[in-house]
Formats: sequence, C-alpha cells, structure tokens
Amino acid sequence: MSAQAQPAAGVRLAAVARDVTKRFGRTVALDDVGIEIRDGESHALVGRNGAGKSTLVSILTGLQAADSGEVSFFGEPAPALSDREAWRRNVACVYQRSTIMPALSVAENLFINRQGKGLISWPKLRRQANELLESFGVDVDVTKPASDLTVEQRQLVEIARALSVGAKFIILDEPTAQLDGPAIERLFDRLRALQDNGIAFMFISHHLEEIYEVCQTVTVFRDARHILTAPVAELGRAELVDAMTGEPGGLSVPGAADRPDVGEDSEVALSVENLTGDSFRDVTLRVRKGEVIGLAGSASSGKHQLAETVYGLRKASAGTIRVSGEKLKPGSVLDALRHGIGCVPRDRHHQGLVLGLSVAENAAMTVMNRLGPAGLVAPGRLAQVGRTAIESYDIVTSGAGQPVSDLSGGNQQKVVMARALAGDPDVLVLINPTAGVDVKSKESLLGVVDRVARAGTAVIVVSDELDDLRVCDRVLVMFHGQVAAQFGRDWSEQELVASIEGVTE
Amino acid sequence: ESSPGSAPGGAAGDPNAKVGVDFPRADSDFWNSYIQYVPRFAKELNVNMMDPTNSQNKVETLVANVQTLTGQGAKAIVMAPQDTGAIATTLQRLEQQKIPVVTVDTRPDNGKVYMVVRADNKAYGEKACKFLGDKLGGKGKVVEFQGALSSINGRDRSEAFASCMKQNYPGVTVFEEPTDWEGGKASAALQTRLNQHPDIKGIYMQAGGAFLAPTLQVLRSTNHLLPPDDPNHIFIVSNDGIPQELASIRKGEIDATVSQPADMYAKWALYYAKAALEGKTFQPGPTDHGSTIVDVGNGNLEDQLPAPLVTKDNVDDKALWGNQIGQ
Amino acid sequence: MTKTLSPETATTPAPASGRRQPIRFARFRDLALVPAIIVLIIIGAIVSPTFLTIGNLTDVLQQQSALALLVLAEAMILIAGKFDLSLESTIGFAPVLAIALVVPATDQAHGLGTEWPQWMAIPLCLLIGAAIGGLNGLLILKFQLSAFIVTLGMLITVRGLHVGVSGGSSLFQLPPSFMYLGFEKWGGLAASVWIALIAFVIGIIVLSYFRQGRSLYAIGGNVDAAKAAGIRTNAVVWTVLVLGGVLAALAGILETGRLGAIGANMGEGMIFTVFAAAVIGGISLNGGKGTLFGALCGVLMLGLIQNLLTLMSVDGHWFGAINGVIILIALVLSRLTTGKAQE
Amino acid sequence: MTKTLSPETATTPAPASGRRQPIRFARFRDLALVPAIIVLIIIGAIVSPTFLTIGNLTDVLQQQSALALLVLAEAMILIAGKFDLSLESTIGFAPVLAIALVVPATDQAHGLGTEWPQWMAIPLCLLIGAAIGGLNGLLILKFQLSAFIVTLGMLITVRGLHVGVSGGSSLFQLPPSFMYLGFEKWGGLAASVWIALIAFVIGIIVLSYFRQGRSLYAIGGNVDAAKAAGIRTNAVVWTVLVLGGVLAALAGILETGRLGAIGANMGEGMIFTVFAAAVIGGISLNGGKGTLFGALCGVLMLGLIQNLLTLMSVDGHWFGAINGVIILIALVLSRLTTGKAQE
Ligand SMILES: Nc1ncnc2c1ncn2[C@@H]1O[C@H](COP(=O)(O)OP(=O)(O)OP(=O)(O)O)[C@@H](O)[C@H]1O
Ligand SMILES: Nc1ncnc2c1ncn2[C@@H]1O[C@H](COP(=O)(O)OP(=O)(O)OP(=O)(O)O)[C@@H](O)[C@H]1O
Ligand SMILES: [Mg+2]
Ligand SMILES: [Mg+2]
Repeated sequence: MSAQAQPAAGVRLAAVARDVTKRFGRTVALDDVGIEIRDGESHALVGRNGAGKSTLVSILTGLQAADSGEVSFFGEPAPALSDREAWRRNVACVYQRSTIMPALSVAENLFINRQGKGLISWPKLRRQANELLESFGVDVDVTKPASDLTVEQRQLVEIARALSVGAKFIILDEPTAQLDGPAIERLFDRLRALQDNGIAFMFISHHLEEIYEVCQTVTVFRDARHILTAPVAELGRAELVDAMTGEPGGLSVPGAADRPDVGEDSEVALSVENLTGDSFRDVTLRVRKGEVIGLAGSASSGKHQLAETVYGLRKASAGTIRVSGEKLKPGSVLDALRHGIGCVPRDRHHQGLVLGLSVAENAAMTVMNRLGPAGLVAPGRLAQVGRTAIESYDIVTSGAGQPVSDLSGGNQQKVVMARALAGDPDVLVLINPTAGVDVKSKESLLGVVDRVARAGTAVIVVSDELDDLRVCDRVLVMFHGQVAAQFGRDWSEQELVASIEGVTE
Repeated sequence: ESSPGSAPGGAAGDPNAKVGVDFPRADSDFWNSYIQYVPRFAKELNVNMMDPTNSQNKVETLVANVQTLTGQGAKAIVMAPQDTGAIATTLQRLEQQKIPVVTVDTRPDNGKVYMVVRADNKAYGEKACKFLGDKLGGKGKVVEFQGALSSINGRDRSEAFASCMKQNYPGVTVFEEPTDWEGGKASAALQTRLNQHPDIKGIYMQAGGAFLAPTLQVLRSTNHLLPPDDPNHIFIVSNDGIPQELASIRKGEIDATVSQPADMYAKWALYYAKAALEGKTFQPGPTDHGSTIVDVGNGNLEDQLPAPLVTKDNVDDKALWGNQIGQ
Repeated sequence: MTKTLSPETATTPAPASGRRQPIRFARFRDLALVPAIIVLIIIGAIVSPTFLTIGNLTDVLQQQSALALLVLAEAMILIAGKFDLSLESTIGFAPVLAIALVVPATDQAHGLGTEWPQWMAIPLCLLIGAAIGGLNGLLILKFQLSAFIVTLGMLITVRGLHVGVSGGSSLFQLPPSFMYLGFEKWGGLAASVWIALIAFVIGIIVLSYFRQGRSLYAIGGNVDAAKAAGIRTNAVVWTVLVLGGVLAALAGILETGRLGAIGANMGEGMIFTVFAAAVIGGISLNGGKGTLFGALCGVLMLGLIQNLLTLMSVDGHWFGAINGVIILIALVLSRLTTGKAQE
Repeated sequence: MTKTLSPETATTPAPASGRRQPIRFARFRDLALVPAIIVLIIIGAIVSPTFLTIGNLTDVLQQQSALALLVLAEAMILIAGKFDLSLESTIGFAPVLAIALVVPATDQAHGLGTEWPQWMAIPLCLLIGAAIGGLNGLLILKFQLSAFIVTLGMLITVRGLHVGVSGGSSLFQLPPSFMYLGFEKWGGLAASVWIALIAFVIGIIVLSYFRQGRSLYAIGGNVDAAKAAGIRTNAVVWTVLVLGGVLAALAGILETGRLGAIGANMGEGMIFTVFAAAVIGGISLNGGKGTLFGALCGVLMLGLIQNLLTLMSVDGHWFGAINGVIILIALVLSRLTTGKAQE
C-alpha cells in the first residue's frame, strides 16, 4: 500500500482500516486495502460500481467481519462484533441500503434504540424529531409511519439520524443519490458545520463535484484494491477519473447537440393529452421519434408521478396517453409494455428488481414472452439475455446466474436499465436512471440513451442530475403539477435551477 | 369356547404365525390401559405377537402400519380403527391376502373381518340415559359432553342417549356440547351452561379420561359439587371406568360410569386372532365369558362384551379393570 | 431475510397536516376489532339474557386466560419477526414434566421417581418452558435454521416427550400450588385472569414505552437496520423466545389448575387459535407490526364467538362451519372499518 | 458514442467460469436434502431387511402421493408469496360434497338427494376445490385480507361444512371412478403415484421453463417489481390459489380411493405435515424461493422417516419424540451440508 497517506505527526486518526480483505464466495470484494481517516477531516472514498466501497463501510461499522485485517477508532482496536453499542458509539452511518423501518413512525425511526433510558416520553421524542427534521428542511408529520415517506424524505431521515447520534466519526454511503439540489446544499452546510466542530467524515459519492465541494482527502479503490490517497486539492478531476477507471482518457458525457435535430415533421411517438393524475394536472406533451425530453422539477413537482402514469404504474384520473396514435389503457403496465414503452422505475428496490432472482431473469422479466413459444423460457435464450445485458451495460457480476441481491448498488441499477431496454421499446421512460451509477458507467448508460434515440426511440428522462438532462433535446420544468417552462438544447444551469425553484423572471 | 369348528376349506394355518397389532393412539387413558394389557395377554395366551405399531389416531398411519406389518410377515391383524369408514380398502386388501382381521372397539362400516371385539356403544348411551332419567325422575336439565362427531363411538353414544331420552324421558332437556374430546372445551361449555341454567341436574360425559377432572373443577369452583343426598346434587354419569372415575364414585363426586372393558378388549382380541390362525370358526350365540356373539350383517361376527354400569354399589368389584390396573 | 421497502411512494407531497401523537397510528389500528366486538356483544345481548351477566363474562375471561398468555408470547415473537409453533406443546409438557419430577412414582401419579419437594413444581415448570424456548433460540440463531420449521420440529418432539413422560395417561395428582392458581379468586376474578391481565399490562407498557420493547419492532421490521442501530438482535430474539417458553409454561400451570388434570393431548391444535387471535388482532406474520392490545382484542373476540355459539346451542354438526363463517365476517368487518390492507 | 467494454473482471478471479447457466444456483440448493435422504436409506437398510424391498418402497410412495399433491399446491402458493391453510380441509370436503351430490339420499349413503350422474363425481370434486381456492383468492385479493388468516378461517369453515354435510359419518359408497383411481396399478405402480409424479413433473417444468411459472418467483420475491414488469400479479395469484384448491381436491380423490371411504376428520392436522415437507424442502415462507423438486424431496424424507419408525416398531409413546428429533437432526444436517442459512 505504497500510496497510502502517512498521517502528519500528532494528528489523531478517527478511523483506520489496515490490510482488510473480504471475499464473498469466489468474489474478492476487498483485497488487502486500507484507509485512514484523520480526526476532523472529510475523507472521500470513490471507485466504480462494485469496487468494494460499501463492503468497506459494512466492515467499518461492524456489520460484517473482514476475512483478515484490522479496524481501529481513535487509536483503540474495534470492539467485538457482538457489542453493537460500542460500535455505535464509535461510528454512525448512512448506509446505501435503506435502514428505515417502514412500520414505525418517523420520530421513532430517527431515535431508534436511543429513545431514552427508562420510560420513553413520546411527546418529548416527537418534539425532538420535529426540531431535528426542521433543520433539514423536511416537513413531515413525524407521527406517520415511515412507509408514507417519499424516497427523498426517507433518505433525509436516515441522514438526520446518523448526524444526530453524536458519534465523532460518520460514514455517508451515497447520501445524495436520492436528493434534489436544495436538499444537497442543506446537507453540505450541515456537514461543514459539524466538521468545524471536529467531526470526521467518510463520504462516498459518484458525483465527483460533491467531493471537490466538501472533502479534503480522497481515496480511490479499483477492482477491490486501494489505488491512491491524496489531498483533493492536489488531484484534478481527470486524474481522479483515470485513477478510478484505470485507463487514461477522461469522460465525455454525450450531449444532445451531437445528435441530428428532430424535425417538426418527425412522427409523434408518445402524446399525452390533458393528463391529470396524482400530483399533476392537465399536462399535455408530445415526444417525437428519436427525441429525448427531460422532465425537471422539485421533489413535489409531480414529475415522477407523471412519468409513472405514462408507464401505467399509476392511473390517470383524466386525459389520454397515446403511443403511435393508439390510446393506452389507463393504469395498465401490461398495455404500456405491449405498446412498446419501457421504464426504469424510481426506486430499484421497490419496483425495479426482484432481489432473489438472477441477473438474467431480472433483465428478461419484461420480455419473458418472447423467449420461446407458448411461454416457454428456453434456458439458453434466458442466459443469452443475461449475458447481453452484462456486456452492454458493463455489469460487474460473477455471471448471469448470480442473484441481483449480491450485486453492488450501481450494478443493480444497470440491471434495471437492462430490463427497461430488453424489449427494444419505442418509448423509454427513465426515472433517475443513473442513481448510484459510477461516472464511467453513467457515461455508457447515457450513451445507450443517445444510441436508442438515434435509432428512433422516444425518451423521457426524469432526473435532478444535470448530466442526465444534457442528453435531452428539450427539458420541461414542472412546478406544482404543471409544466411551467420549457428549454431547448441550449439551457444554462442557472436558468434551469431558477426555474425548478419557481423563481420566474 | 362358544362353538369352535374347523375352517372352511380345512386349510388350518399355523397357530404360531405372527400376529400384528396396531394400537390406535397413545395419548388417552383408556387406550393406554389397553396398550398395557395387550402384551400381558399375548404372553398368557401364547400369541406370537410382533412388535406393535401405533397409528397415532390417524387412519393414514393405520393403513401404512398395516401394510408394514403384513410386509413383515403378519398372518393376522388386530386393529382398532377409530375411523371406521376409511379402512374399507385396507380390509379388502387383507381379505385378498387371506389375512384375518380382528377389530377392537369399533365395527368397520364396510369390509370383511374375522371378529369384532367391542362393547355396544349404543348400550353405553342408553345405560347413561336410563340412569340419569331415573335419578332425575324424568324431568330437569342435563348437559351432555359429546366426543368428536367424527368418531363412531361418540356418535353411537350421542344417538342412543338422545333417542332414549326422547322416548323415555321427554321431560328432560338435553344440552349437547360438542367437545372434540377436549377437556378445555367441556369446561368452558359447562361454565356457560351453568350461568345460563343454574338448575342443571345431570351431566353425561362420554369420556371420563377427558372430562372428569375439568367437570369436577368447574362444579367445585361454582359450589355445585354437593353430596348425593343434597337436593341440589347434580347427577353425573361417566364413561370408560378409569381408576379416577371409580375413586370419584367412592367419594360421591360422581354417581356412575360405564366401565369399558380395556382388559377384555385386549384379551379377546388376541384370543380371536389366535383362533383365526388355528382355523376356528364361530357362530352367533352366547359365549362362555358372559358375552354374546351376534351376526352384524355382511357375514361379520361381533363379540359384544359386557360393559357394566358402575355405581356406588359395585364400585369395589375386583373384576372391574379400573380396579386391577393400579394394583 | 432481505426486506424490501414497500412504500406507497407518497402520492401527495406530504403536507404538514397537524402534528399528532406518535402512537396515534398504532392506536387507530388497535381499535380495528372494537366494532366487531361491539357487534358481537349486541348480538349476544339480544340472543341470550345470560350473555351480559357478570358471571358469564368473567367465565369467558377465565376460559381465555391461558390462551391469552400464549397469544401474548406469540405476539411478541411475531413482532420480533420470528415464529414459535412449539408453544402449543410447551403448555402441556412443561407442567407434566414438572409434576412428574415432584410426585411419587406410583402407577396413579406417574412420577419419575425423583420426588423433589412440591414447592418446586412451579419454578421447575417455568424453567422447563425457558429451556424449550432457549433450545429453539439455539437452533434458529446459531444454526440459522428457519424458525417455522425448527419450532414445528420442536412441537412434534415436545408433544412426543409429553406422551412419553406421562405414559399417555392424564395426570390427576396436581401439586397444591397448581390447584390454587387454577381455582382461587382474587377480588371476584379468577387468579388466572389477574395473572394474564397483569402480564398483558406489563407487556403493553414494555412494548410501548421501553427501548427494549421497541427494539422488537425494529428487529421485526428490518433486522439489518436494527443491528446497524446498535441493537443486539440475537440477544433480544433469544430473550423473547425464552420468555415465550416461560409464558407458555405459565399458561400450562393456569390451564392445568383450571381443568384439574393434564391430558396427554393438552394444547393440541391450540396453536391455530393462537395465531388466529394474534393475526386477527393485527399482528403481522412478517414481523414488526401490530400491538399487544390488538392481540388481546383478538383473544377476546374469539372467546366471545365461542361463548355465543355455546349459549345459542348451535347444532354440533354445524358448529365449525358457523364458527368459521363468523371469523371470516369479523375479518372483513374489521378490514372495512379500518380501511388498512392486512398482511 | 463508444460504450465502455472493459468490465472490471479483476474482482472475480475466475471470470471465465462465471458464465454459467442461470438455473445452476437453484439446482444446488435443491439437492440440500439428498444427503439426509441417503443417510436415512442407509440406516433403513441396516435396521430392517424389509425397508429396501420394492414392495415397501412402492407402498411408501403410494402412502405419500396425496400428501405430495398437497405439498405441490402449497409450494406453488408459498413461492408466489401467499399462504393456504385451507388445503387441509379441502382434501376432505371436496370429495364429500361431490359424492353427496351423486349418491342416493339413503341412510347408508348420506346423499343430498340430488343424485346427479355418477360420472360427474370427479369433475364436481375438482370444481369444488377450484371454488374454495377462488373464494380464498377473492377475500385475499379483493378485500386485501391476510392470506394466513383468510385461509385459516376457510379451514375452519370448510371443515365445519364437511362435518355438516356428512353428518359426521364416514362416506363409503364411493363412485367407481374414485375406487379405480385409488386401487388401480399402472405398470406395477399405483395410479395415484403416477398422478402425483406427473403433476410434479409438469409443475417442475412449468416453474423452471415457462414464463407463467417463473412469474410466481417474481411475484413472491417482489410483487411491486413484478407488477412493474407487466406481470398480472393478481391474476397469477388467483390462478395459483384456484389450482391449489383443484390439486387438493385431486389429492382428496386419490386418498379417498386409497382408503375406500372418507372419514369426517380426513386431512385433519395434515397441513402441518404439508408445511413441514415444503419448508424442509427449501421453500421459503417469505415467498419467491425454493423449488418443487426440493419440496418433493421433503415429502419423500418425511415418508421415509415415518416408514422407518414403523419398521423399527418404535414404542408408540415415544414415537412422536423420536420423529421430532429426527426431523430436527435432518434439518441441521441439510443446513450443514449446503451451508445456506434458511428462511
Ligand atoms: N454478499 C455478497 N455476496 C456476493 N458478492 C458480494 C456480496 N456483497 C458484495 N459483493 C460483491 O462485492 C463487490 C463489491 O461490492 P460493493 O457493494 O462493496 O461495491 P461498491 O463499491 O459499494 O459499489 P457501488 O458503487 O455500486 O455502490 C461487488 O462485486 C459485489 O458484487
Ligand atoms: N443480504 C445480502 N446478500 C448479499 N449481499 C448483500 C446483502 N446485503 C447487502 N449486500 C451487499 O452489500 C453491499 C451494499 O448493498 P447496497 O445495495 O447498499 O449496494 P451499494 O453498493 O451500496 O449500491 P448503491 O450504491 O447503488 O445503492 C452490496 O455490495 C450488496 O451486494
Ligand atoms: Mg456501494
Ligand atoms: Mg453504490
């Protein structure tokens, strides 16, 4: 581990992992890696999907034992795995996988296992929960069960919980993947404030700009190995990406400008007329063949609901959806699929994947009827679909037969993308398609969008990420359930953000 | 010996051939006593008995056990099918294999058996009815703990009790409580009924093993357990004749029980199994052991063993199986 | 057990519609059975004048007290995301073995010959219950076997031991302590009712107001998340399983005392009723949901239905069918009044 | 736009061998019980010379055939993420009602007076099974009630109807078609064995190689994801529940034919054995996991244990205890040989 940073003399180390190796069956998730997080610093951990970041998180938080290697906090060796309380005193964490308990109230989720000694005072807990959430700008009824929250609100609850435990060392594994711009800003303000008070962070994200914004040191993992550790200030973005991918030659997220214009005379693939549904009203839009349109807006703008209604996950209360002129049956995914719509749903754990099934089977789930006569699913054809997905979307897995529950989060997302595209759809609805996907894979996923658009597919991209919107021919901004503004390919970041926040000139 | 003759066809078998015995269940007092008597009498009667099987009160297990016993060379079978319908095919198969069958306690609805050894369950119900009817003077309210409705013996007792009451004591009201042989259900039903009708005068329980203790417990806690000479005494007739029932009769807690002869069941079942192997045949008519063989149709014979009604007067009779067992 | 979230991805941007009590939601669900119970009581009052008498109602309570303890145990185990079928045989075996250890080895009493002092019967019985629960925990947690199948195997084994130890006969010679608990009345109510009531009150308080109790919900809701939150999940689950065994043994003592004897098939088939009461009362088989108060309502409802059918002298042949139909109707009723989908 | 075609193979040391058939993983788990079954067979061969005879083994198969059909039904329902307890009473009620509709209303035959033609008995029986399954589906899917509690209520109701319709007595005037199926041998093996075998083969093929079958796994694994993939989840679950009822009715025909009559408590307590076989065979109670082949192994294992204990003439008093302990040992054994935690 030559590249590992040596701590300056006298600097305390909040957390150290040395020579850690972890295998899952034949997969080596961590190969003799180390990391040192100095007291009070914010340390970024980056790497491609499946590099082993989350595995290190689970070892640093005592959820899994390393096969070999050691972990220490503030100079003390880590406690025994069974002593959960002691781990909890050392480190707090926002895990990548949700740790919300859906049946419990929001307040209790925030204060789980620290509701107080002795008799719990629910009114006090409720008050504390309200105060805590207010500071994160989350306005929810804390007595409601957490299952009523949106994905974003849930993520904020997890963050608020981790930050409020009072640990001196906090790990955030992709905390921003589900958040919109203002929420991310608020989070970063909090992180900086806490850091000023001497709290150390380990921060994992695939949004490299965030790392430049809040971190001082960065460690890069690749292929389960430690590659480098360096001060953020000394490492350029291109170098960082090279270190992650292991090959020179930066990034080029495809932009819409490279594609030929979609003419006014081009056929309309999807037309939405006066559609009214959950959280949106009277929306009319047309997407032509080969056109990519973006839907932007705040979390409450109704953009997700609109996209989900198009795919039939929700039922519209009024209005029509037509694909190539044919009217869709409201609220029927099957009808949407039959008319050639494909979709990446919003939350992969909710509607995207069946975790117990294999990569091949998840990828082929929407096209099972095409793999053989009379519903026969020929094993060879199924495996073929799996292998094609693995190759086309760059999925890190031990094979098409591996259950998706064993994949890293980013790779799971790629499987969802594969599922959406398996049927060669004419209309593609993508909701947060690159959530949790690493920079290089994001490039290739957006490359896929670009490619299918060139081939004549109409695409709707719902996202908060500017990169995702760059690939769009048009971006529609939704505000309070209605289309408030529309931009062409030449939008600028400022005007888009202003429009999303409802600041109209 | 009633009327031994030689088997038709003359093919007298080997009296020392193996006899397979299946016990119906291991979890009831009555059958438990039967299980204890069987090996005793097998020795006494010189029966070459195989290791017995136990069908755990399931007819599927009984069928499987019989297959296993014959597979291991049983030449005669003694069984006590609690579900008398569902062994029809098994009996048919055994008949084809020329394996004689003695059934104990129950008479199969269908199929050929060599001999049925049982006491008449209809008679149990009638005896109980007559006893209660007379004691109550033909009027009053009576609670009856029925067994499981799916049990032929329970059904026989219920039907006989009901028709006897209707015929002879129309003034008596009977509350039939289905219990599935469970003491807990009987206890709850009795509590409820006593609340509803504090003037209950009699109780008929179809199985002492299951209902005796719960009944006494309820009566005791509601101050209904009064000596026989008290005008508010509730008359209780039980069934089975286990030692605890006899003890309760002595104490005056209950008034009578029908002693179902567990020892005689074991003894005569083995006796007939051996007789079958020896090629003997029997005719309807009285026997030398105080019972009667009757033709119950189908060419099947039934040795109806006596089941005495035990009251305070004869409770110390040494011949009662309940008095032999704890000695 | 991978839990995926199944959120109703909030259809509306959650407006801050009044800050309410954190337990309100649970309370509302708790009351799901109350309409059904009220309907039952009204029907009961119409059908039979006996029904609403104090005597009848206290008897119903007494008849349900052993069941209630089993349901308490099962509810806690289910909330913690596990299963225990073996309670149904613990309720019979724990008292049988305890009694066999203290009574003489005569043919009448069926003792094992140890003849330990009589006062040990109750502590022994509870200890045996704890041991069975502990063994379940060992197999489930250390060997990582399915709780359902482990406790099913244990159910068969323990029932078998019961028949073996008792020789298949009923035990009639009970220690005085058993008789006392089954018999005594404290302030007009049977001791067993008080015991069950106190156990429920303690259970409700602990599961509502103590961290240890709340951790059951966390574990049942998402065991990985509970671990991450610093809860010693294995220790808690083990404790709950042991406690379940102890409660079943206690139920056995009360039931034995009530019936005056232990039959060799005591408790047989009871586990269905236990699950029915718990699930009707709102406990989820998937863990993490439901309250003990709800479970108690489930017990009461089943007891009232049974009582009503007895009072109405329903024909034995149709008893089962009517009982089943009423349960189904009550389910639909409670579903329609609360509007929440069940699990 | 060039795609990145440089997958990170370094994490998997043997990338080439990673390209395997997608179903391999399931196959490995399937075999979990095979070691336990082999151990049982070896012990059997040592303990009793009868054990390994063709006669004995075919008898075991015949004895297990009705159970096997129930397990097949329950396994499919569990894989789809639901529950069906009512199978245990369908197996008795469907034939009883069917027979009562075709036989004369004499005291002997217990007919209902309709005296429909005899050939209708089997179709009627299957139809009744389908109706019960359909009713379960209605309550579970339309009213969104818990499958466990709905089918428990149905279990009680249908059992009650059985007692009511049959008046508690056994029916032994069977239509010739029932007798034929229970009695006939095809090529040395009982017809019922063939039927169960064929049903399993069809089931295994459909659940492994057909879209309709694979959708059960998707629904049981994550019903929302399945819905979002265009699977008509309600229709599939409903179909499976109806099919479950039909299979239970078929099992009832075979069992009735085998036993020559239907007792009023036919099938009672059987559902425990059904679950035991399915879960031992690797079916998860949480849905989405396990294979029919595994479930079949579970059935065989339980049948062999039972047969072995009978051949060894185990004392009836200790039968249950020994049976239970062997099941627990087999569980631990299969756990240790496969190394996978159970659910
Ligand atoms: N339980 C497991 N069984 C098998 N393989 C596993 C398991 N957990 C992780 N892996 C594998 O270990 C590797 C590292 O996964 P990890 O989740 O640590 O990646 P990551 O860096 O967090 O990726 P991402 O950026 O997508 O979150 C992956 O190849 C993953 O498939
Ligand atoms: N039950 C499990 N079985 C196998 N692997 C698991 C299990 N739980 C977690 N993992 C592994 O732990 C790691 C963390 O899981 P998680 O889903 O959070 O992945 P991730 O890499 O953090 O993905 P993402 O960043 O997009 O959410 C993954 O590599 C996953 O494969
Ligand atoms: Mg990760
Ligand atoms: Mg990730």
